[in-house]
Amino acid sequence: MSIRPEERVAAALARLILDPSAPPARHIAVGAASPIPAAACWLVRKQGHPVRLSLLHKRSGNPFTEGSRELFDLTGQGRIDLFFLGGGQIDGQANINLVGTGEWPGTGVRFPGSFGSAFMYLMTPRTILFREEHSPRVLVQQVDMISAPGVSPPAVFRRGTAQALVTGRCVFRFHPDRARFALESVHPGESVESVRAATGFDFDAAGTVPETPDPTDAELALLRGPVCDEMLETYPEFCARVFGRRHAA
Amino acid sequence: MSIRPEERVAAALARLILDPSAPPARHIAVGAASPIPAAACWLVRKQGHPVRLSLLHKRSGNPFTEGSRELFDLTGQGRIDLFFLGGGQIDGQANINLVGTGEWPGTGVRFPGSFGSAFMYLMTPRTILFREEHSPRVLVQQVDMISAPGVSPPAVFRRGTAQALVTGRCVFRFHPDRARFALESVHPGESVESVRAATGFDFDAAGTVPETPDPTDAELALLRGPVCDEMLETYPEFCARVFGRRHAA
Amino acid sequence: MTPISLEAMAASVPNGALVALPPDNSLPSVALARALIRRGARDLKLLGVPVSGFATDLLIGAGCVVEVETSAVSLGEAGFAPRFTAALKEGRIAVRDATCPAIHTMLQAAEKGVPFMPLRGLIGSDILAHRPDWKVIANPFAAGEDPIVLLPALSPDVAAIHGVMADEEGNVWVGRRRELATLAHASKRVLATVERRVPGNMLEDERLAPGCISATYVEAIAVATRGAWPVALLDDYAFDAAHVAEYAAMARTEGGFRAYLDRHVLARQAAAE
Amino acid sequence: MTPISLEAMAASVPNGALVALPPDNSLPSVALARALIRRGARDLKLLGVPVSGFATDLLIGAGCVVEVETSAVSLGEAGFAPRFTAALKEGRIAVRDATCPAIHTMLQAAEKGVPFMPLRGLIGSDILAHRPDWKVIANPFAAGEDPIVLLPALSPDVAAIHGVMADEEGNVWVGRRRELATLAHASKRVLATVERRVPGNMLEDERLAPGCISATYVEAIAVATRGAWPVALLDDYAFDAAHVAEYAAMARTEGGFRAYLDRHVLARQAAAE
Repeated sequence: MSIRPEERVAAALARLILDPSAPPARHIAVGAASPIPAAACWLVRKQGHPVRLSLLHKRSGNPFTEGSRELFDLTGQGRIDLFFLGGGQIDGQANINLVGTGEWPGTGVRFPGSFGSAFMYLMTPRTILFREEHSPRVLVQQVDMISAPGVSPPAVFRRGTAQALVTGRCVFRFHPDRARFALESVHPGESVESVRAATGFDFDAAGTVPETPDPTDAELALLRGPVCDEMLETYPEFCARVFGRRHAA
Repeated sequence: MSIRPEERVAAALARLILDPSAPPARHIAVGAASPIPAAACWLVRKQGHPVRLSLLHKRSGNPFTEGSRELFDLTGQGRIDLFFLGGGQIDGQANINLVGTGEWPGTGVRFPGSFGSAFMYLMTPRTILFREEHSPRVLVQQVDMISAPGVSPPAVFRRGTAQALVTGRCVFRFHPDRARFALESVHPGESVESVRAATGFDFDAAGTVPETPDPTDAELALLRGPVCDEMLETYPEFCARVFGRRHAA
Repeated sequence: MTPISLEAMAASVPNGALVALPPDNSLPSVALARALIRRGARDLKLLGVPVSGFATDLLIGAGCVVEVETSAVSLGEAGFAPRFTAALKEGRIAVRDATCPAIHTMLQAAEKGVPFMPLRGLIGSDILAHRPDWKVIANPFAAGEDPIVLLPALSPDVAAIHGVMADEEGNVWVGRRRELATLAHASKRVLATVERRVPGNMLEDERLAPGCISATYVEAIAVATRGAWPVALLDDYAFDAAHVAEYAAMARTEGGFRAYLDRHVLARQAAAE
Repeated sequence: MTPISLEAMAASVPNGALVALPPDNSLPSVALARALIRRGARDLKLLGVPVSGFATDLLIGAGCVVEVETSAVSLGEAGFAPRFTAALKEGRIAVRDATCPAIHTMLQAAEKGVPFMPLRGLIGSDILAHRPDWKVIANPFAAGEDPIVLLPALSPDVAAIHGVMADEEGNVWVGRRRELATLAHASKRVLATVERRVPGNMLEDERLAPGCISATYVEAIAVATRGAWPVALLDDYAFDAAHVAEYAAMARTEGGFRAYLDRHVLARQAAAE
C-alpha cells in the first residue's frame, strides 16, 4: 500500500507536536472537522507519549461535563497546550479569516464563522495551522478580515502564536518575532518554486529546502492499525477513504 | 393546646409575606438556621398561594443543581423575591452585623461571618429581618461593623431593602426613605414602653400600637399539621420542641 | 407542570423574539423550530449557543429570521449552511459575528446578574471591531498596560431546547450539556421539548439531579418524540447524516428548499410531531 | 489513575499551601484534614467554599493554620466554631472575611482564566472596606453613575474534596455539588478522597457524566471510606449531629480539643482511615 498524502501530513504534524524546542504538549484539543490533526495526535499517543486528547465532538465519552464552554475555560486556565486552526484565508502574518471575503460580514464568499478562534489563538501556547488546500485563494497576502490575529502588540495578553502551517504541499514554520513564515519542508513532488507559485504571501526559504520525510514503517503501522481503531467512531468517512476501513455496524 | 410564641411569629411572618402592598413573593429562599421563617413560608404555601420555596439545606431533593452558587445566581437574575436575614447586631438603620463586636474582624464577640448577606440584602426585592432575641445587645443604635447596609445611596444598584424586622417581642416596619423602623405591633405581654426598654435604637411609634394578632384556628391547624409534615426532615428538633412531633425513624 | 402542545408552544413565541438555539451537537429543539415555521413566525432574532446548525438554516430559509448572532453557522460534514449564506448575500438577514467563548460569557453574565463579564483574547480580531457593544478597558488589577475585553450580559427572550426527559415538576434532564443550564438561567423564558415524561421529581435522585435544568427556570414543556431529529440526542439517537446531506443538497436552491419544507416540515402539521 | 494512600496525599501538601475546603454540606475531605493534622502540617491558609465548617475548626485547633478566608465559620446546629473563635481572639490566625457569592465569583474568574469578575451588591459592607484586593469601578456599560465591585481571580493551591466515587480514569463523581467542579477547575491541584472506586470510565455513561469532575483536573485519588464523616455525603450517609455536638462541647477548651484529637484523629494513624 503506497503512502497516502493524509498519512504523510499526519506524520509531519506528529513530528511538530513532539518538537522538543516547542512548549510541551500535555493536553491537546481537536475539533470535529480535523481528522488529519486527530490522526496525528493519536499517532503521538500510540507512540507512547502521555498526551491527553480532548476530542471536542466525541459523542460517547465526550470529555466535557460543563458542555461546550469547558474547552474555552480549560484554555483560559492554561490547561490546553496545543490547538489546531484552519482558515478560509490564511495570510503571511499568520492572520486567519473564517468569516468571509469582500466586505464584512462576507459579501464575497461567506465562510461559516470564526468559532472560538478569536480566543483560542491567543490563549493557547501553541497553535498548528492546518489547511489541505494550498492555493493563492487560501494562502493570501492579507486576509480580507481577521478572525484571529497572527501576532499581537506586546501589551496584549497572549500565550503563544502559530508554531507552523501545514498544507497539502509543504510545512511552514512561523516566526512571530518577524511575523513571517519560513518554508521548512516540501512534500514529494513540490519545490520552493511550486510552493511560491501556489502561495499568495511572501515567505522565507533557505537555498535548499528538504523534502517532508515519509512516515516510517512504524508510523504507518500505527496509523493504519491502532490510530484508525480510535478514529472509526468519530471519523468514519475519513477512515474509510484513507485507511480503507469501515466501522463495524 | 395554647399558642406557642413560635407559632405566633410564624403567622406574623406569613402575613408580611402576603402583604399586598409589597412586591409579589413568587420565589422565596430560606436558609438552614431559619425554622420559623420556613414555617411561615410553608404556611403561605399550605394556604394555597403558589409560592416556590427553595430550602437551601434540604438534603433530599435539594433544589439546586449548580451547588451553592445557584442561590446567588438566582438572586442576581432577580428570580428570588424574598429572603430572610438575621444578625448578631441589627441597628436602627437596618444595618446588619454578622461579623462581630469590637474591632474588625471581631475582637469582642466573634459571630460566624456574613454568609451571603452583603449580596442578598441588596439584590432581593424584599428582605424580612428576623431575630427571636430582642434585647439592647442585639438591637443596637449602630452596629459595630456592617455585614450588609440597610440603605444605599441612589447611585448604588439595589433592588430592595428590609420590609420589616420581626422579633420575639414585636413587629417593626422599615421605612427606607427615612432609614428608620416604626413599631407595627407588639406581641402579647409587650407594650411600646417595654419594647423601647429592650431596644437599643430609636424608632417611630404611633400613639397606640396594636397587638400582634393571634394565629387563626385555620393557621394553627395548618402549622401543626401539613406545615409540620413538610418540616420534619429538615428541622426535626424544631418540630419536636414546638409541635411536639417527631420524625418517624 | 402539565405539558402543552408543540403548536401552543410555538404560538407563545412572539414575532421579533430573540430565540437562543444550541447547535447540532447540543440539544436544540428542532421540533420547536419546525413548529415556528408552521406558525409563520416572523422577525425572529436567533442566537447560536455558541454556534448554529440545522435548525437555524431551516428557520432562515423559511423567512422567519431577521438577524443571527452566532460564532459560526454550519451543517458539519454536510458543509456550509445554504439558506444562511443565501440570505446573507441577499441582505435579508443581519449577521452579528461573535466567537464561541464570548457567547458563553455573555450568557454567564446574565446568569450571574452582572452587567458585563471580561474575556481574554479577541483583541486584534475584526469581530471586536464590528461589535460596538463590546468594550476594551485597561485591566484595573494589572500593574502595567493590559487591555481586556468586557462583554455585556445577554438575556435571550426564549431558549428553545430539547431535553431527554421532563418530570412531573417540570425539571428537564440534559445530561452533560451543562451549557444549556447556563442558557436556561440566563434566558427570560425556557421552552423545552422533551423525548418523554417521567414520573416523580428527578431532583430527588442524586444520579439524575446533576444533569437537570431545574423547573425554576422552565416555563413550558412539550413532548416531541425525536424532537432533535435530524440531529443527535446524547445516547438516545445519532445524527442523521444522510438526511442532513439530503437537506444540504435540496437547500442549495430556493425551490429545493421549498420542496424540503413541504415534505418534512409543513406536512407534519396534521401529524403528531 | 492509581490511588495513593491518604498519608501520601497529606504528605504532598506543602506547609503554607492555600487549601480550599467546601463546607459541611458540600463534600469536604475531612479525611484529608485529619491526615494533614497527623502529618503536622503548618502555616496552611484555608479557603471556605464559600463557608467553613467542621474540618476548618479541626485544622485550626490542631495548629495547622495561619489564615482563613471565608464567608462564615460555623458548626451548624452545634453552634459557633470554638477553635476558630479561640484562635481569632488569641491572634493566632488571620481572618479575611468574604461573602459567599464573592468567593464563588473569584473561583469562577480563575475557572475562566480572566483576572477579575464583577459582582453586584457588597457596596456599603465593611467586608469591602477591609478588602483592599477588591476594587470598585464605574460600570463602563452604564449611562449614569453605577459603581460595581470587581473581584480578583483566586486559584487555590489545593482543593481538598471528598467524592462519592472515582473511576479507573480518575474522574470523580460529586453529584449535584457542581460548585466543586468550579473549584476543581480553578485550583492548581485537586486532591480527592473518595468512598470507593468503580471500574470503567464514568464519562462514557450519560447518567453519571454530569455529576463528574473530569480527571483532567484531578491530581490524585485516595480511597477513604466515610471520608466526609462526621459530615454528610449526599445520599450515602447523613450528618452525624451527635458527634459534632460532642466535638463542639469538647472543643470549648484547649484540653478538651486535645482529648478529641487524641481519640478521633491521632489514634487513626495506625488504623486504615
